[in-house]
Amino acid sequence: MSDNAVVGGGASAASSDSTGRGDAITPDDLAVPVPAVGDGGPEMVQMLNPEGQRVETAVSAAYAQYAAELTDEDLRGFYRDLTLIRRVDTEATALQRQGELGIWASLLGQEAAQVGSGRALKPQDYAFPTYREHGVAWCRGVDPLNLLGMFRGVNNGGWDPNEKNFHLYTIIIGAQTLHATGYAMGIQRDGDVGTGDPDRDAAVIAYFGDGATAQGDVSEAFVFAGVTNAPVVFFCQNNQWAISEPNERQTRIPLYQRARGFGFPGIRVDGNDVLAVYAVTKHALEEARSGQGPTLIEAWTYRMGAHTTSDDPTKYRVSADVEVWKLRDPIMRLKAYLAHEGKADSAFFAAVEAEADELAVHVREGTLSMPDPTGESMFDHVYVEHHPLLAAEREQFVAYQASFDGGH
Amino acid sequence: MSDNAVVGGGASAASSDSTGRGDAITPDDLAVPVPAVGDGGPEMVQMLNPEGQRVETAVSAAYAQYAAELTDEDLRGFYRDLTLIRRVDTEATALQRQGELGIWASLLGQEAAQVGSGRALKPQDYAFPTYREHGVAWCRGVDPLNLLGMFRGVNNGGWDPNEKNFHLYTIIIGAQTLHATGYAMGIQRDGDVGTGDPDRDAAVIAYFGDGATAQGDVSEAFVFAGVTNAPVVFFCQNNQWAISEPNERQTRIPLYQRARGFGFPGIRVDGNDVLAVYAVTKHALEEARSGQGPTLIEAWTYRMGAHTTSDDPTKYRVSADVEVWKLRDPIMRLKAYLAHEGKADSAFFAAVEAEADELAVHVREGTLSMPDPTGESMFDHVYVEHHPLLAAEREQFVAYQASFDGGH
Amino acid sequence: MPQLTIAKAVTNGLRAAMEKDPKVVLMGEDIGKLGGVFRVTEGLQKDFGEDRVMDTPLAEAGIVGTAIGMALRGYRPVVEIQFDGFVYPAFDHIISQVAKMRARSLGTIRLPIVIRIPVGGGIGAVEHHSESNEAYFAHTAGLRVVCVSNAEDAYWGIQQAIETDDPVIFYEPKRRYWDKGEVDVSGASRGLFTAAVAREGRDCTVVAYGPMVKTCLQAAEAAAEEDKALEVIDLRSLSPLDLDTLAASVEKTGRLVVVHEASTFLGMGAEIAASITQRCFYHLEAPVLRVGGYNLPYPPSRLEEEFLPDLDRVLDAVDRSLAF
Amino acid sequence: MPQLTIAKAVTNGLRAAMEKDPKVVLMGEDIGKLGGVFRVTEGLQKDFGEDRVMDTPLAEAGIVGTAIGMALRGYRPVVEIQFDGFVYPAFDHIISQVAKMRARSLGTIRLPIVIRIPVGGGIGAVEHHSESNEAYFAHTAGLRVVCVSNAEDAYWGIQQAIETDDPVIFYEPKRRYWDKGEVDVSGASRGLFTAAVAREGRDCTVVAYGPMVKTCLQAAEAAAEEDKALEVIDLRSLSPLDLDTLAASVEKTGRLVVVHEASTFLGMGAEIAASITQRCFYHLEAPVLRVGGYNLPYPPSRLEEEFLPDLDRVLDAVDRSLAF
Ligand SMILES: Cc1ncc(C[n+]2csc(CCOP(=O)(O)OP(=O)(O)O)c2C)c(N)n1
Ligand SMILES: Cc1ncc(C[n+]2csc(CCOP(=O)(O)OP(=O)(O)O)c2C)c(N)n1
Ligand SMILES: [Mg+2]
Ligand SMILES: [Mg+2]
Repeated sequence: MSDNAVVGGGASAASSDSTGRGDAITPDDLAVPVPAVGDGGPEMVQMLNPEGQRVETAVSAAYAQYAAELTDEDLRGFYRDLTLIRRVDTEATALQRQGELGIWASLLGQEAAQVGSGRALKPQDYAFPTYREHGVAWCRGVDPLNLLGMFRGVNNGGWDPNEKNFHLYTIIIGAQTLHATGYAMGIQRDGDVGTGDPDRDAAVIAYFGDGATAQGDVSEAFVFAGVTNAPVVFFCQNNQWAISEPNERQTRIPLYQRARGFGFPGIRVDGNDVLAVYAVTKHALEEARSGQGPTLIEAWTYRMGAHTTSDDPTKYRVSADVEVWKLRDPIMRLKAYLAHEGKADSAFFAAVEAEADELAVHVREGTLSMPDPTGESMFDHVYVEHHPLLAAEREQFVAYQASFDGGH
Repeated sequence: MSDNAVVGGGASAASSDSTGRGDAITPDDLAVPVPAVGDGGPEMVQMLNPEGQRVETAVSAAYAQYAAELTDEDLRGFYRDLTLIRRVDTEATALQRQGELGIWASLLGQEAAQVGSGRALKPQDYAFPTYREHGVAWCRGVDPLNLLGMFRGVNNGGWDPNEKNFHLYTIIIGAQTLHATGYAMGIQRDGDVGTGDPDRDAAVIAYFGDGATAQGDVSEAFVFAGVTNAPVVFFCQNNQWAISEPNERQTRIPLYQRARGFGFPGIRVDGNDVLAVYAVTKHALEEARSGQGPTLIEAWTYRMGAHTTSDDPTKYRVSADVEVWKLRDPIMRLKAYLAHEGKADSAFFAAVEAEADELAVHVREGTLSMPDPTGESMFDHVYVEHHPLLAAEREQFVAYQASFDGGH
Repeated sequence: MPQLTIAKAVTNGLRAAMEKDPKVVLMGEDIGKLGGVFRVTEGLQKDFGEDRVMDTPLAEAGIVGTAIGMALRGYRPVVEIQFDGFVYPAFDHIISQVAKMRARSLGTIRLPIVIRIPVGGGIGAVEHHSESNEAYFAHTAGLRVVCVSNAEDAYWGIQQAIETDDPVIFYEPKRRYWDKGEVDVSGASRGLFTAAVAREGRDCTVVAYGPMVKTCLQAAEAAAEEDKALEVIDLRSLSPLDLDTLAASVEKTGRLVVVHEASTFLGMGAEIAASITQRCFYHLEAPVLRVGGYNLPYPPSRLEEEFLPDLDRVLDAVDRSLAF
Repeated sequence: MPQLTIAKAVTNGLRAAMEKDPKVVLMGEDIGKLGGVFRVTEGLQKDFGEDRVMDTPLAEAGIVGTAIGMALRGYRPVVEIQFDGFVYPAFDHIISQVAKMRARSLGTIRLPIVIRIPVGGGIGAVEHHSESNEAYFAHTAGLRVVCVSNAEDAYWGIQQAIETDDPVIFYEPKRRYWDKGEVDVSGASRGLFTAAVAREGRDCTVVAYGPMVKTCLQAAEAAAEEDKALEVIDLRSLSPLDLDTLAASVEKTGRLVVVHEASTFLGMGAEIAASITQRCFYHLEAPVLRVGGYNLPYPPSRLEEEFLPDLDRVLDAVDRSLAF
C-alpha cells in the first residue's frame, strides 16, 4: 500500500479556499471577450459538475457503479490528496522562483485527473508517468521530495520504481507509452491477467499529454497493445496545450477517438471531476486486468499555469480562457460536493489545511537541506559490470579533484 | 504525359491466358483444406467481381461516376498496363534467378491496385512509392529498366523523380508517407490546391503496405496530413503479408479503419479490381486536389509470390490460400469483362501479348547490357558543394586504382 | 557595428534569409507565437505568416520527414529541434533519407534542409536538455555539420547554411545564446565551412567549437599570464573538417589539445587526433590530448560543472602536453 | 568439436540461453515461423512458443520500446533488428532510454537487453542492408557494443551478452554468417568483452572486428609469403575497448593499422588511433593508419567491392606503415 494513503476526516461546511493559482488576472485581460472554451461536449463522462453537484449523463451511466462503491471516507481522501498535492505544487513553484529548483512542471488544474486515476490503481498495477504526474506519484506513495530532487538537479529520478510500482519520470515525449506496453506484455507472460484473483491480476497505466499523441511512439504503443491485447490503460491528460501549441496543431478530431483507429475503446472524461476520472479509470483497469485489452482515456482538463516555470504563456494564450477554466476547478467542486452533502465538515477541511501546511514545510525544508551528490557518484551507475574506460576516468577524476584539495 | 501511355485496341473474345504466376501447386498442397481467406467483407468497394462481372454494391455507388467516365479504350489500356507490367515482373524474376539481379520484389497479384491508382493520377500529381510499385512506375512512364537497374545494384534509384513526378523507391518502411505529406504541404504553399483549375490543382499519393501501418512514421504522416489538411492520398496495399507476418500481427481491426482515429475517411477497395481501385482513387485524389484533405485507401489484395526472391513463403503460409486468391486474379477478371462485354477482341489480346513479348526482350536485353558504374562515380553525388575529405579520398581512390592498372 | 546576442544573431540571420528567398520556411515545435523556447524565431511568424513559420505537431520524425517532402517540392526548410536530446526520433530520417537522398538519386535531388539544434550543457537543465551529439552526425556521410561560437558567425552562418544546397546540421551553443558580440552585417556570407584562428599563439594549439571556444579563449588568457601562448582555433565546421588550418597551426606549435563537451570516446577529438597525427606525425612533440565530457550519460545538473570541461581542465591538458 | 556456421552458432547460443533462463525472450520481425530473414531463430518459436519468440509488429521503436518495458518487468529480451539500416527508428529508445536508464535510476534499474544486428556489406544487397553503424552506439555511454567474427565467439558471445546485466548491441557479420568454424561447447561463456590475438606477428599490428577479421587474416597469410609477420587482433568488444591487449601488441610491433567497413571519419579507427597514440606515443614508428569505407553512403552493390576494404587495401596500408 502507498505511504501517502487516504486518511479519513470529520464533519460539516467549507472554510477558506486556497486554490493557489499562478498568474494574477489584470483588468486588461478581462477586457478580452471570453471565448467559447470547449467544455468537452456531450461525449464527456462527468459525475460532478463544476458547481459540485452530482450529475448523471447518458455516457456516464456505464461507470456509475464504480463511483457508487466509494465511501465518504474515500471521497474525503480524494479531497485530501487533491489539496495536498496542490500544496506541494505551490511550494515547488515557489522554491523554483527562489532558485532552489532548476525548473518545475506544475500540475495546477490537473489534480483530479491524476488523483482520480492514481487512486483507481491497485498496488500490483504499474504506472508510467511523464514529468508532470506529481499527483499520481503522490497516490503511489512516492515522497514529493523525490520529485523535487529531480527538478533541483540532484539526480534524474531518485526513487526505486519497483518499490512503488511507479516508473521514473520520462521526459522524452511519448516514449513511456511503449515501455508501459512492454511491461504489460510482461504481465501477460507472467500469467497475471484474467486469473480472476483480484490480488494477482495486474494492469499498467501510461500517462501522456495531448501533444504526445502526435509522436509515432504513442501510435506504435497503440499498435502493440492492440495486437497483443496487453493490459494497459492509456491515460491522456488533454490539458489543451503542448507548451504553446493548442490541440488543433496535434489533431483534427477529439483525441479519445484516436483509439477507434486502433481497435480499442476511447473514452473522454471530465478531467477536473475526480469521481468521474476514478470511475472511468477503474473500469478501464478492470477491463485490462481481466484480459479485455487496452483502453484510451482522454481526461479533459486544462493546464492552469505555465508549461514549466521557464515558460511564459502570455505569449500564446489569453487569460480569459484561464478564467473560464478556473470556474471548473477540481478542488472547489469536490469541496462544494462534500460540504453540501454533509460528507465533510469544517474541522475536516481545517485538518487538511493543517496537514498541507506541514507538508509544505516538509517539502521546503527537505529541499533546502538536500545534499548535492558527490562528483564521483556520476561514475557509479552507468554499467553494472566492470568497464575499464569508466574505471580509468573515475580514477583520473578523483586524482584531479584531489589535486585541488591539496592546494594546487 | 507518361511514356507508357494507354493505347487502344480492337474487338471480340479472349485468347490464351498468361497470368504467369510463380510457384506451381503440387497435389500435396491441394490436400490442405482450403481455409476461409478473408474476402474483404461488405465494406469493400467492388465493381468487377472475380468472374469479371460488373457489380454494384451499396458502398460502391458513391464512386460509380468515376468508373462510368472510362471509355472502352481506357479499359483496354488498363488491360494492357496490367499485362505488360506483369510481364516485366515475370521477366525480372527470371533475371534474378539467372543472377542478373541481386534481388527482385515481385508485384504479382497487385497489378490492379497499382495500375488502377496509377492511372487515376494526373501529370501534376506526385507519387511516393515503396520498393514494389512497378505498376505505378509504369503508369508514370518510368522505363522498367530503371527499376531493374536498382535491383541489379547499378544504382539506388536511377530516374529523375521530377521528370515523371514519381519519387525514388523508398526501402525504409513507412518513411515515404512523411515525405509525401511534406510534398503535399509544399503544394499547399504553392497555392495549387482548390483553385478549380483542373490542370493546376495537384495531389500526392503515398504507397505503403499493410506492415508499414505499424510504423510510427505512418501515424505521424496521418497526424501531419490531418492537421494541415494536406492534399495527400494514403494508398495502402494490404497484400495480407509483411514478409512472413499476417495482418493480425499489425492490427486488430481492418486497416482502412485506422483513418477514423485521425479524422479523415478510410475506404477499403477490392485491390484486384482495377475499375474499383481507379474509381476510389480518382475520388480521393479529387478530394485532395479540391482542398478536402487526406483519404486513406486500403486496397485489399494478395502477394501471390514470395516477399522478394530471397524469401521462401512455404515456411509460413499454406498454398491453399494462394489458390483461393488465384481465383481473384486481377487480369483474368478484366479480360473476362472486356471479352464478355465485347470491349476487346482476340486481336487486341494478341496484340497486347505481342507487345508484352517485345517488352520482355527490351527488359532482358537492357538488363544484360546495362553498364556497371565506374568506381569513381560513387564519389560524385554525395555533396553538391566541395568537400575536402571526399575530394581527397577520390584522388586516393583513383591513384590506388591506377596502381593496379599499371600492373602493380 | 551592432552588438547582438548569439540568439538574436540567428534570428536576424533567419530573417535575412527569409527576406531574400521566399522558399525558406521554418518548421518546429513552438516556433510560432512563442518564438521557440529560446525565442530564436521570435516575431518571424508575425511577419512571415503561418505558412512560412509553422508550428508543427509534436513529432520530430514527422517534422524532418515532412521537411524532406517540402524540400523535394522546392522549398528550403529550416527545422528547429527544441533541444539536442529530442533529435533522436528524427534520426532515421536524417541518416537514411536526408544524408543519402542525393547520392541515391545520382545527383538529381538536392535537399537544402537546415536542422537547427541548440546544443550542449551548462544551463542547469533536466535530462536530455544538455546533450552533445555532434559525433553521430559528423560520422554520417552526406551531411554537413557546423557549430557556431559567436554572434557574427551565427548571423552569417545560418544564412550560409540555408544557402548551401547540401543538408546542414546547424548547432547553436545554447549556454552562450545570451552572450553578445559585434556583428558586421555588411558583405556576404562567409567562412562557415572553414576553421578560424580565434587567437594566435606558438606554444600549443587548442581547438574547440561552439560553447567551448569561449572557455578555451579564457584558458588562453590565463595561460598568457604564465607566459604560455596558446593558439585557439574555432573549428566552426565539424564535417568537413578544415584540416589545413589545423595542420598549419600544429606544425607551428607541435602540440594539440582538443576540447569539447561530448564524451571523448569516439567524439570529434578522436577524429581530430587521428587525422592530425597522421598528417603531422613528425611535427608532434606530444600526443594529441583530448579534454571532453566523461564517458557517461550527461549527469544531473548539480554535477554538470564537474562533468564539463572548464578552464582548469583545459590548462591541465595544455600543461600535460607541454610536459611531454 | 562440432563445425558450425556463425548463423547456426548464434541459433544454438540463443537456444542454450533460453533453456537456461526462462526470462529470455526473443522479439523481432519475422523471427517466428520464418526463423528470421537469416534463419538465425529457426526452430525456436516452435520449441519455445510464441510468448518467448514473438513476431512483433513492423516497428523498430516499438520493438525496442516494448523490450524496455519487458526488461523492467524482469525479462531479458533479445531483440533482432532485421538489417543494420533498420535500427534507426529505434535510435531514440536506444540512446535516451536503454543507455541511460541505469544511470537515471541511480542503479536501481537493470536493463539486460540484447539488440542483435546483422551488420555490414558484401552481400550484394540493395540500399540500407549493408550499413556499419557501430560508431553511433560505441560513442554512446551506457551501452556495450560487440561484434563477433567466428562461430565459437558467436555461440558463447550471444550467451555472454544475454547474461550481462548491461544492455548490449550485438553485431553479427552478415556476410560471414555461412562461414563454418569449430565450436567448443564445453565450459562457460568467455572473452566477449576482451580482444583476442587472432594471429601473432612482430612487424605490424592489424586490428579488426567482425567481417574484417577474416580479411585481415588473409592479408596476414599473404604478407607472410613476403616475410612480413602481421599480428592480427580481433577486437570483439568495441565498447569498452580492450586497450591493454592492443597496447601490448603495438608496443611489440610499433605499428598499427585499423580495418573496418564503416566510413573512416569518426569510425572506430579514429578512437583506436587516438587512444593508442596517446598510450603508446613513444612506441609508434608510424602513425596509426586506417583502412575503412570511404566517406560516402554505402554504394550500390555493383560497387561494393571497390568500397569495402579488401586484402589489397590492408596490405597497402601495412606497406605504408612499414615505410614510415
Ligand atoms: C521528443 C521530445 N520532443 C520535444 C520535447 C520538448 N517538450 C517537452 S514538454 C512538450 C510539450 C508536451 O505537451 P503535452 O504532451 O501536451 O504534455 P503537457 O506538457 O501539456 O503535460 C515538449 C514539446 C520533449 N520533451 N521530447
Ligand atoms: C524500417 C524497416 N524495417 C524493416 C524493413 C525490412 N522489411 C522490408 S519489407 C518488410 C515487410 C513490409 O511489409 P508491407 O509493409 O506489408 O509491404 P509489402 O512488402 O507486403 O509490400 C520488412 C519488414 C525495412 N525495409 N525497413
Ligand atoms: Mg498538454
Ligand atoms: Mg504487405
